[in-house]
Amino acid sequence: MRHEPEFADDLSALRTHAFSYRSLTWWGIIAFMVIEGAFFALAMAAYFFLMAQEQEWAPRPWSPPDLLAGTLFTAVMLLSEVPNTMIKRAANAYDVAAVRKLLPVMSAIGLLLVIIRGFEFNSLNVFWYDNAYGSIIWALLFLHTTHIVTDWGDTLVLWQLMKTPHGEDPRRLVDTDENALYWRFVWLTWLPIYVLIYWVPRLFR
Amino acid sequence: MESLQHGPRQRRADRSRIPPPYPQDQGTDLGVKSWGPEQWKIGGGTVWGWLSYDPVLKLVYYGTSNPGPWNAEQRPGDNKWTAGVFARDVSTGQARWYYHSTPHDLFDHDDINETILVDWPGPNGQRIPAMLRPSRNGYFYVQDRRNGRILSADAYSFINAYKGVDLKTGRLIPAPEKEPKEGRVVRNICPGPPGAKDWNPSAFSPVTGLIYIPHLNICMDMGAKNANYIPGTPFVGADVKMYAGPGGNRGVFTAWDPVARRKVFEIKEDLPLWSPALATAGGLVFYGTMDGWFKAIDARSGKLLWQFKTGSGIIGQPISYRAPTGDSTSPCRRASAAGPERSSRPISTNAIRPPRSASSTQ
Amino acid sequence: MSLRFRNSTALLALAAALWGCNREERQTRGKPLGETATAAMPDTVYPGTGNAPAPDPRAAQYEGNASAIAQGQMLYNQMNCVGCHFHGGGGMGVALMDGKWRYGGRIDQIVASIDQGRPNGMPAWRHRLTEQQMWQLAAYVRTLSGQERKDAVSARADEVSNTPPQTQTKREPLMPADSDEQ
Amino acid sequence: MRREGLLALLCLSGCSGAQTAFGGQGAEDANFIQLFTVFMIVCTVMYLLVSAALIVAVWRRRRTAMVVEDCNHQATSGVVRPALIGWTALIAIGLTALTLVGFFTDRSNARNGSHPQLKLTVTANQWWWDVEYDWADVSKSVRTANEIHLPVGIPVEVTLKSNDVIHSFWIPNLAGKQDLIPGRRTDAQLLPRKTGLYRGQCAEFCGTQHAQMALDVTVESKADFEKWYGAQLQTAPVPKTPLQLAGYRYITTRECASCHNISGTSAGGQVAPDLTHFASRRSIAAGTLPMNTGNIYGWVADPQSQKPGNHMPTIGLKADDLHGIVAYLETLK
Amino acid sequence: MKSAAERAKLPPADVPRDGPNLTGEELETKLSTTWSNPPGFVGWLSSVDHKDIGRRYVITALVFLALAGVLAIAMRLQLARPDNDLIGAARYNEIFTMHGTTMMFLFAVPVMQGMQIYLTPLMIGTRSNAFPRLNAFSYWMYLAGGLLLWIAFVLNVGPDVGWFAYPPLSGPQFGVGKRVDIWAQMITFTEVAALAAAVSLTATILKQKAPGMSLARMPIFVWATLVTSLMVIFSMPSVALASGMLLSDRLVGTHFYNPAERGDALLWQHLFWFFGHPEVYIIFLPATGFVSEIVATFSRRSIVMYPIVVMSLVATGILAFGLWVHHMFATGLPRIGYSFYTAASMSVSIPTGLQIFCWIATLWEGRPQLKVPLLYVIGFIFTFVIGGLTGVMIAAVPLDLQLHDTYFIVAHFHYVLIGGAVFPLLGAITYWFPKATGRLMSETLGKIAFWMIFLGFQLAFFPMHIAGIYGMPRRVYTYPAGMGLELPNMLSTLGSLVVSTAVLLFVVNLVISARSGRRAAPNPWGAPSLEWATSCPPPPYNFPHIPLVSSRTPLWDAGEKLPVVHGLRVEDRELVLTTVMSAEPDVREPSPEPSPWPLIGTVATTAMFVCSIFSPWAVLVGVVPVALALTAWFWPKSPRLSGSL
Repeated sequence: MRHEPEFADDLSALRTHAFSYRSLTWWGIIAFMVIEGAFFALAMAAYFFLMAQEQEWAPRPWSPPDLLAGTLFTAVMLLSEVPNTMIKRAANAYDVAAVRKLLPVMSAIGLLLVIIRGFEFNSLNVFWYDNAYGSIIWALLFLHTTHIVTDWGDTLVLWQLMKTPHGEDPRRLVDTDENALYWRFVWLTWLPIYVLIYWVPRLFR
Repeated sequence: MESLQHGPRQRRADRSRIPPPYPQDQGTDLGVKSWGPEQWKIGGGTVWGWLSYDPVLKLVYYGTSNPGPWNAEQRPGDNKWTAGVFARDVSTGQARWYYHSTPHDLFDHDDINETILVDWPGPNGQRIPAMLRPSRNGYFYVQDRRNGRILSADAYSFINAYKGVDLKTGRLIPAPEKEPKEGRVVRNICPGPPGAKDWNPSAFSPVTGLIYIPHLNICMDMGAKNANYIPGTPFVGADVKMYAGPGGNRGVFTAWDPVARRKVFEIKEDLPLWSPALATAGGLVFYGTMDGWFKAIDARSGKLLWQFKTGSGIIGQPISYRAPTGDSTSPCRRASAAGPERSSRPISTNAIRPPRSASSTQ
Repeated sequence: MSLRFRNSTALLALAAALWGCNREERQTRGKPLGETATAAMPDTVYPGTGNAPAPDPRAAQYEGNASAIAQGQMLYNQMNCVGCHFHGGGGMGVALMDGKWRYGGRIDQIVASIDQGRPNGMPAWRHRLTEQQMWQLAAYVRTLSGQERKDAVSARADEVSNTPPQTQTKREPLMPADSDEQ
Repeated sequence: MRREGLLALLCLSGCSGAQTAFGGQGAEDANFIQLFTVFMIVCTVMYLLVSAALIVAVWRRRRTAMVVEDCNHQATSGVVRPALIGWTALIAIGLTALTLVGFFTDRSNARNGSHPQLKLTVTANQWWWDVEYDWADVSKSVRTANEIHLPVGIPVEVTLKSNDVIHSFWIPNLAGKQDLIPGRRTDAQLLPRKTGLYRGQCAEFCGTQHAQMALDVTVESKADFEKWYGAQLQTAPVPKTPLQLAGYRYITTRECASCHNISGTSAGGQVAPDLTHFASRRSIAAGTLPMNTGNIYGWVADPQSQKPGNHMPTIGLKADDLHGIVAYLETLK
Repeated sequence: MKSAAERAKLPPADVPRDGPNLTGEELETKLSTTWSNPPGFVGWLSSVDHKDIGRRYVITALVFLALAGVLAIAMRLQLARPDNDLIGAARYNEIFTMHGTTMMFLFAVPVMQGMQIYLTPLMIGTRSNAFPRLNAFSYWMYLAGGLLLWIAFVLNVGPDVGWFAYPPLSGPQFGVGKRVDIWAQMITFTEVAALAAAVSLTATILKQKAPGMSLARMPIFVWATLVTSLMVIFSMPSVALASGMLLSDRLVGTHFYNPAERGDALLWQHLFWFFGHPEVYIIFLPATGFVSEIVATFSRRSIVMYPIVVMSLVATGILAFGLWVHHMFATGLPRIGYSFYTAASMSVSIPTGLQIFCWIATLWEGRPQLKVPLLYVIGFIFTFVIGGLTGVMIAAVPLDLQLHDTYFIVAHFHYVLIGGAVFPLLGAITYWFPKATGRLMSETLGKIAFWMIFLGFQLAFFPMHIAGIYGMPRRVYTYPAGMGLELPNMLSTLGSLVVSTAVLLFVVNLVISARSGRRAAPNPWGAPSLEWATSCPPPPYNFPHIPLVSSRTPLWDAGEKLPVVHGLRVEDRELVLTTVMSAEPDVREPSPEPSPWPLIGTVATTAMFVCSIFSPWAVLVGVVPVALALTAWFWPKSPRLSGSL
C-alpha cells in the first residue's frame, strides 16, 4: 500500500549551519581525532612494550635526544594556542575580517614548527635502523610530523579559501572553528609524545 | 680464535699429582668432562702471549686462550683448561697447578696476559713468592706462585660483566643479566672482547713498587648466534659492536699499587692503549699510543715529561739498554710498529694476532 | 566496455605479467639431475685490458632474484664468511662493500673467486658448496656494495644491526678488475 | 564418564593414531580428554535446549499470536521475562563452571610438570628439529635431530628456542603445543604415561615446508631408554668396506661436511641435522619419508623433489659417490 | 531553473521548497533532477549516491567472495587425498594466504559496510550518507586495495605468509621479495576504506535520523551499524600501525620485530589480534542486525525486549576489545594472564546468548512465515550456536593448547563466520533484493539453494573438527596417510563442492531475478521499517518528504497516512540534521554534489602507496598530488549555500 504524506511541521525556518556539536562536520572531525588518538595511544603502548624488552632505556652508547629543539617546538606549539583561540572566537562571532587576519599568522606558525621539527629529527642522537629504541623514537616523531603537516596544509588551504568570496559563507567559519579545534588536538597529542621522546630516555639511564 | 682442523695441540688430559688450589679445578679428565661430547676437540684454548719462569721453583707459568666458539651457549660446561693459568715443572712438563680465572668464558677473555713474579710481603714479615697479573677479564690477580692460591683480585678497570672473584673458592662470580643468549643482543658489556687489557704487557717498577698498566676502556653489545664449524674458517658465532666505555675515552694508562690494591694515578687516552709499558730506574715510564705518540711520564706523579710523534701507531715493546757511552741515564730505544701501513691499522712484525680496531665487528 | 578499452587493459596485463613473474621465482633445484657435479669453472680473471669473456648464462637467473639473494644471505652467515669479511667492512678478509674488485666484480667472477679461492686466506669452496649455493652467495655479496636492484634486497637481517639498511646502500662504481690501486 | 565410551562415540576410523589429541598417553593429554568430555556434555545440553526452543517456536500452531495483523505486535506474554532470567542464569552458571574446571585442569597440568627429572632443549629451524639432552654433567649430553626418546613415567621439561621463525612444538598424544619464538625461551612439560611410537608436528605456519616438519617420539621403558642413550653417546663407527670408506671420504671432505655433523669425524657442520646416529631413526627429513634404503637413495640424490624449497641442495651426485654415501650412512646406527 | 549563483541571492521566502503546495509528481521530477548523477561515464564515476556506492561495495565484495571460493575449492581438491601433488607447497601457501586475506579484508568487512551504506539512510529516513564524497573515496580505495592484491597474485608476487603474516616469517629476512609488502600495503588500503566508511556511517546515524526517531526508536540494524562503526574506528588503527611498522621494518630497516635488536615478534601478534578479534565481531554484529530485522518482519511482530538486544550489541562491542590474547595461548606468556583472558572470552558469549534468546522468543510470540530469509536465519541459529560453543571450548587454556592451529579451529571460525555472517547475509540479500532492484527473487530457487548450502556446509566443515582432533595442523599443503585423516578430508572436499554449487545457484537466482523476477510493491514483505516507505527501487532522493517517526515500527503504526515534515529546498541538495538523543530537527544541511575528485584522490593515493613499496622517497613525492586532489575535493564549487563535505 502506498502511503499518502500527512504534512506535520514545516522546517523551512531552520538555520543552514551551526557550530560545535550541532554541525555535521564537527562529528567528522571528532571521529578523525578518535582514529588518530587510537593511533597515537597504540604507538605509545608499543613504546612501553619495547622499553620493557630493553635492559636500559636509551641503551648505551646511544645518548638520549638533545632537549633544545624538542622543548623549543613544544613552547612554540603551546604559544600557538593564543592565536588559535582568537581565531576560534572570531569564527564563532562571525568576524570574517579577524579570521582573515589571523589565518596567515597560524600558517606562519605552522611553517616555523615544521622547520623546528626538521632540527628535531637530527637531534635524536640515534638512527631508526640502529635498534628498536631508535625505531620507535623515529616512528613517534614521524607520526606526529604527518599530523602537524596535514593540519598546517589544512590551515594554508583555509587561508587561501577565506581570501576568496567563499569566505563570506558562514559554513567556512564553521570549518575554521573546527580546524582550530583540530589544532588543539594536535598539540594535545604532542605533549605525551614529547615526554616519551625527550624525558623518559633520560630517567632510566 | 681461528679453529684448527685437527683440534688444539696443547691440551691433553693431565694426571697432575698435586691437587690444584681450588675444588673447581680438581677431578680427573676435566679437560674432556667439562665440555659437551667431542667439543673439546674444536674448543680452542691454545697458548699464546707471555710465559714466565721461576728458576728457584723451576716452574714455567703461562696462560691459555679463550674457548671456541665465542657463543658460549654452544659449549655448555666450564670448558676446562681454557682461559686459565698453568704452572708446569720445567723439566718434566707436569702441571704443578692450574687456576681457572674465567670458567665458561662468555666474552673471549683469554688469560694469556703477562705474569710478573715478585716477592710479596707476607702477613708476619716473611716473603711469599707471588705473581701479579692484570688479566683480560679486568681483575688484577695476585697469586701465590707455589700453589696458585689467590691473595687478592681487584678490578683495575670498569667492569660490569662480572660481579667479582670469590677468594674462598677462587671462582669468578658471573653477572647473569650480561650473559648473551642466542637471538637477542645484550648491551653494555664492559670489558669488551679485547678485555680490560689486551696482550700488551704492563711494567713493574721496584723503585716505586707500582705496576704501570696501559689498558683499554672498551665496552660492547654482543649478540650470540649458532656458529657453524668449517675447518679453515673463523668459528665465532657472535655479532659484536665495540665502543668507548664510561668516560668516553677508549684507553687508560693506570699506575696500580698491588699492596694497597688501589689505583695511584691514571691517564685517560682517547685511543685504546695497545702499546706495552717500560718502567726504568730513572723514575721514567714509557708507553706509546695508537696515533703514534711515544710518551714518557714521571713514575710517581704520572706527569707527562715529553712525547715524540712517530710515523705509525705504537704497539711494539719499548726497551732500554745501557749504551757504550757509560751515560748514567740509559737512553732508550723503542721498536715502533714496523710493517706496511695498511688503512691506518698498524701490523707489528711480532704481533700474533692483529688487534681489532674500535669499529670493526667480529 | 568499448573494444579499445578492453584491448588496452589486456596489453597492460600482459606487460605487467612479464615484469612480475621471474623476479620472485623460487628455483629450488639449481642443476638438472644427473649432470656432473661442477663443470670446470671458466677462469674469468683476465690480465691487463683484455676484453671480458661473455657473461655466464646463469647470471640472469641469479642477479636481482630475491629468493637467491635471501639464500645467499643465509649462507653468508652459515659458511662463516662473516668471520673474515664481517658484514662487508672486511677484517681478515677483504672489504666487500667498496667497489674495488681485484679479481672482478661481475657475478660470475665472484663465483670464480669463491670456487677457486684467492691468496691471503680465501679458502676454495669447490666441492664444499654446490654451484647453486656459490651463485646465491655471489648474488648476495653483490648487494653489499649496492649492485643489485633495491626492490630485490631485504632491508636488514634478523640479527644485530651492523650496517645501514641495504635498501639504502649507495651503488659503488665497479673499479676495473685490473686496477692496481688497493 | 568412561573415556573409552566417548572415544568409541567420536572416532570414526581407527583412533589409535600416532598423532591424535585423543591418544591420552600423556598426563596432559589425558587431562585434555577429560576436560573435553565435560565441555562436550555441557555444550551438547545447551545446544539441544536452543534447538528445541527454536524448532518449537517455528512449528507450534496456536490461535492467539501477538502479531501486527492483530494489532498487538508490541505485547509479550508473561513467560518471556522469567524465561530470559532463567536462561541468563543458566549461561552464567554454565560458563563459570566450565572456567573453573578449565582452571583446575591447568593447575593439575602445572603440578605434573613441576619436578622434571629429564631436561631437553629443542631448537626449531626451517623445517627440522634440533634436539639436545641436557645433564648436569655436560659431557653426557646427547644431540640428535627430528626424534625424541623418552622414558615412560618420567616428567620432562623441554626448553624451546628457534633459530629463524616462529614454530610450534606439538605432540598431541602427550601434551598441548607451545610456540618456539626467536629471541625468547619458552618451555613445555611432558609426562608420558604409556610406551609407544608417537608423532609430533610443527603447528605454527613456518614457511614453504611447514607441512613436512614432523618429529618421531618414542616412549619406552627406562631400561630401553638407557640402552638407546648409551648408543647415542658413542661416536660414529669407523667405515669398514671400501664402498663405505668412499662414502666416508666424500661426506667428510665435500659438501656434506659444510652443514652436517658426524661426531668422531671431521664433519662438524652445526646448521643441519646431526647425522651421527642417522640410521637409527624412524624417518628421514623430519618425518617426510620412512627410513629405508630406497628412501635414503631418493632423498640424498634429489632432496628438492621430496621436500621442495628446503635448504638441502641437490648436488647432482655421480652414481658411485651416491652408492658410497648411502652405504656409509647406513652404518651410522 | 536559475543558475546556482542567482539562487544563492534569492530571499528565503520564494526559494522552492517541498510541502503541501509542492508535492507529488511535480516535486519528484524536480528532486530527481537535483539528486541524480551527472550524465555519462564521468557522471557514473563521480556518483556520491549512497545507493550506488553501497551496490558497488556489495557487488565487488561478492566478486571477491567468488574468487576466494575458487581458491577454497583448489585447497580442498589438494587436501582430498593424503600426499597429494595437485598443487605444490609454495603455490598452496600463496593460495591459502590469498583465500584468508580476501575473505577477511576484501569480502567480509566490505560487504557488511556496503549493506550498511546502502540501508542506513533509507532506514533512518534521510536522503544521503553524512559525507558522501568520503564514502565514494572509501569505495575507490577498497577497490584499489583489492586490485593491488589480486593483480600481484596473478603476477606470481602474491603473499604466502598467511592472512595474519607473523614476523619473523613476514619480516625482511624470511619474507622474501615484495610479496609481504604488497600484503601490508593492501591492509593500508582496506583499513583507510573501512575507517572512511565508519566515520561517514557514525555521523549519519548520530545526526541525520528522521525527526522523532530517538535512539530508543532506531531499528536494531542501525544500532548494529553504529556499534560496528565505532569498533572499526577503535580497532583499525591497530592493524594500520602494525602493518606500517612491518613495512618500515622491511623497507627502511627499523627493528620493531627484530628480537636481535631488542624488538619482539610478539609485538606484532599483540597489535594484530587487538584488531583481529574486534574485526570478527565487526563482521558478526551487522549479521545480528540482519537477523533482528528479518525475524521481526517474518514473525509479523516487533523484536521481544528491544533494550536487551541493543544492550547485548553494545556489550559485545566493548567486550570484544578485551580478549585478543586468547589467540596467543601457546606463546608462553604468564599463565595468570591467560586465565583472565579465558574468563573474558567466556563472558563475551553471554550477550550473544541473550540475543539468540530474544530472536527465539520473537519467533515464539509471533506467527513465523517460512520464507527464504527466515530459512537463512534458522540455518544461522543452528550453525552459529555450534560455532559459539566450540568457541567456548577453545577459550579454556588446556583445550586450546591441543586444538590451537589445528583444523578444529578452522571448523570453529568457519561455523561462526559462514554460519554467523554469510547465512544472515544471504538472507538479507534475499530480503532487501526487491528494495534494491524492484524485483523479488524466486522462492523455489532460493529454498533449493538454502538447503544445499546448509547441508553442504555441515558436510564440509563438521568433519574438520574430527580432523583437528586427529592431529591435522592448519595451513598444511598435504598430510601423511595412516593418521585417520583420509575420511574427514574427503568428506570436507565433497561438502565444499556442494556448497560451491549452491552458491553458484544463489548467484544464478540473483542474476535471473534482477532481469525477470516478479515486480515488487514498495513493501512486499509487509515490513515495519522506513526503507519500505519509499518505492522499489528508491528514487535518487529516497523520500519526497522526510518522514516523522513516532514509534519503533513506523509503517505498522502509521496506518494509511505517513506523517512527514516538509520545507526542504528542492533545487539544492538538502537534508535535515536532528539532535543526537531525541532527534528533534535542528539544521537544514546542504549535501555535497557528485564530484570526480574522490576517484582522482584515490588514484593519487594509490600511486603513492604502491610506489612507496619500491622506494621510501615515493611517500614524500607522492604527498603533493594527494594534497592537490584533496584540496580540489574540498574547494567549494559555486557560491551556493552548500558546504563542501
